[in-house]
Amino acid sequence: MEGTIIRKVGLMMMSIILMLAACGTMNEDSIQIYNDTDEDIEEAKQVFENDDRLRKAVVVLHDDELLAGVTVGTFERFRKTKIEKDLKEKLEKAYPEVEVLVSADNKVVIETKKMTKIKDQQQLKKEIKKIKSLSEEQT
Amino acid sequence: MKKGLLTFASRPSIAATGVTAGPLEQQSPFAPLFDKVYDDERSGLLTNEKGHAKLVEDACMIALSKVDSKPGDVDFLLLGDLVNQMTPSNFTAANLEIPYLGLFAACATSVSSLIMAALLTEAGMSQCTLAGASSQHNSIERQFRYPVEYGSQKPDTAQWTVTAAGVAAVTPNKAGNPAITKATIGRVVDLGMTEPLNMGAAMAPAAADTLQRHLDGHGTKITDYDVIMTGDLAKTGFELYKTLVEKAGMDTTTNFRDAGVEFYGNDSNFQAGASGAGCSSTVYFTDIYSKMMEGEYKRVLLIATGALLSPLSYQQKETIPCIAHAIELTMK
Amino acid sequence: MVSMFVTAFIVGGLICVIGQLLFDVAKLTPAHTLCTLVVAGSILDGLGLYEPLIDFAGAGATVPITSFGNSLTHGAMAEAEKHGFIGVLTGMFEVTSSGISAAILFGFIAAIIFKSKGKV
Amino acid sequence: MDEKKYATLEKKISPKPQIARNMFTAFVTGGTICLIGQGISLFYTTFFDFTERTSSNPTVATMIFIAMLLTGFGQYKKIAQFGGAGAAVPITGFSNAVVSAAIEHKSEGYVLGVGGNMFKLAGSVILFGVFSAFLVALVKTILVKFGVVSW
Repeated sequence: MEGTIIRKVGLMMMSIILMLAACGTMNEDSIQIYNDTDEDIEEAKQVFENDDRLRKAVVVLHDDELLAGVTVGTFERFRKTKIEKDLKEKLEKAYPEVEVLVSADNKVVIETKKMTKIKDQQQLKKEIKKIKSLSEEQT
Repeated sequence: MKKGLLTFASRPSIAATGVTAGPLEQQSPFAPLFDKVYDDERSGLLTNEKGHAKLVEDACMIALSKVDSKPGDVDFLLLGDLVNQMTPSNFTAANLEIPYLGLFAACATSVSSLIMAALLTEAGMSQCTLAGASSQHNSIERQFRYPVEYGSQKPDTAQWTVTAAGVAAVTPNKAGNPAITKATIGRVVDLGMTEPLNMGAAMAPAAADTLQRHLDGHGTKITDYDVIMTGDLAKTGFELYKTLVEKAGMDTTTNFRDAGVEFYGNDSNFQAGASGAGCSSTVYFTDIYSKMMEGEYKRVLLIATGALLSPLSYQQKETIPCIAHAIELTMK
Repeated sequence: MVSMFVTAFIVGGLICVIGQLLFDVAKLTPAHTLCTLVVAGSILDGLGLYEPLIDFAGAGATVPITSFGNSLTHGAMAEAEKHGFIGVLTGMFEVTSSGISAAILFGFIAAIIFKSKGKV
Repeated sequence: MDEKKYATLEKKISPKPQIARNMFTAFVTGGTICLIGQGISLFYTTFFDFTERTSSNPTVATMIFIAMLLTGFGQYKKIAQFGGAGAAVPITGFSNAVVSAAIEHKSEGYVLGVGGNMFKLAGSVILFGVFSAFLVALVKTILVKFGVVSW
């Protein structure tokens, strides 16, 4: 009787793992960019689009700060820190004078999504600073 | 080896027995025969050890009430248990104020105290002696293994210590009561077992050795006895014990029983079965005693087994030395 | 989001399977097994392998006891990076303070509230 | 019957631990506990200011609290009997070790009993954790000083 349970569960596990890996890659509506500066956002969209490790991206561009919250594919999460570094370099090359912060953390994605709806400038600045301090925190 | 053998010409009798047990023991097949059962491990007191002492004291009082005598009439009190320095037995002796001899043979104390009582009666020094042993699950678990609430996975060879006390009143020969005729003092046997969660395997050789010495020394055979019951070997130990006895050329299929195997019935919650001085003493003083009084058993051989380790000896990587004392009861 | 739950379940389960193998095959006592896993956790972090596992599995890697060893080492190394050798000592409980303090605090509160029973 | 012969006889007769079954139950129990942990950490990231990384601290504290309640009401030893390492390896097992020792030795008073025995089971985990962390961090710092490895 033992053997059958183990085989059944093994099968179930394998199917779940396959399902995880096969999630969709980037497409048009999975990138949200909120930009209230005169910077050209086309290049940022390019950076996120052709990086197939990402699944979703939310970007806020506000005077000299760019805040990007990305969600990576399941098995890419092993190299989350490396992905963050790559994107940061690319974006800094694209927008040299802008201060870039890229984070693959869930919290940042949630907060940036909320921020895209905030209208007044003051509130937006405060939020960006809060997110910056959050992501540096160790404990 | 003819040493350590005792024969009691005056055939001292077990006049009465008193057995008290804890809440979990109510699901034991022997539960109807228990004299008193508590619905709380500590029998309503503050600490486990206090509950343990009350358990023993009540058993003594019940045994005395059955021979309608009072603590003042008792010559000797022979008790033992597994708690450090046997404090529950000591506190019971303090309350009963009977001349007291503390005996330690781990779970074999039930038989070793009977043997000592028979010796005192045989020597004509005692009209009534109380002999018994007891154990309590919580106080033994926390001392020998882990705190009670700690979640460790017990293997299938683990045994559950019984919360019970069994005391017998031993008097000079009385017709109609089981008489103590022969006994064998066990030798400490240590075949290199180290796992405290498999004590049955450690105790089995001691039981086989004592059985062999009893049969050779007293010139009796397996078939002379209606039942040969070991103390608390439990499933694993009982199998090993029977294998050892069969290797010595004796048939173990008919009259071999074990208190540890039968105490909790076949409940897998208790892994291999029961253990503790309470287990052997209660089964001997209820099931065996009543069956002898009703005439079902004429002659029985009781071999209580005990593991003589301590938490310290285990941590110092010592092996587990074990002992088994045997006593023969006959109805005439 | 759902994938985090599945990976946590699988990685957490696998670490516990390793612990169970230490129980049954290596015949270690629970205390020995936990110590082995804690040491393994801190060695893995020394090699930089445990942080990616936490990124991948989330609670699946932070709940097992290996994360205790990992966060001790991580705190020590982070501080050592800034202050050199003395940082190894000062940074030790930097990251994992909540585990120990919660255990001590709740242990004592439990001792006040509860009384142990022997039922099966 | 000498020791070696008896040892082989004992090995033959004593029931072996069912390794396959135990591995499966440990996997399921450990997985479920980590699943609950993931749920709690998600709760902290959405409603409080914790990132994924920093939410592990409050999650661990909450899991320890839950394990305290389960131990106090005598349920944890049933989970552990079923799950084995699945209940001992997660942080709830560590909390169960501390809480059960504290409850058990309450009868000896708070200072000598609870205070003296609380870390009877879990103390070795902290000791070896700190010692191994110290060694690993020391070795790494030395290697970095020699430029063999970078941070």
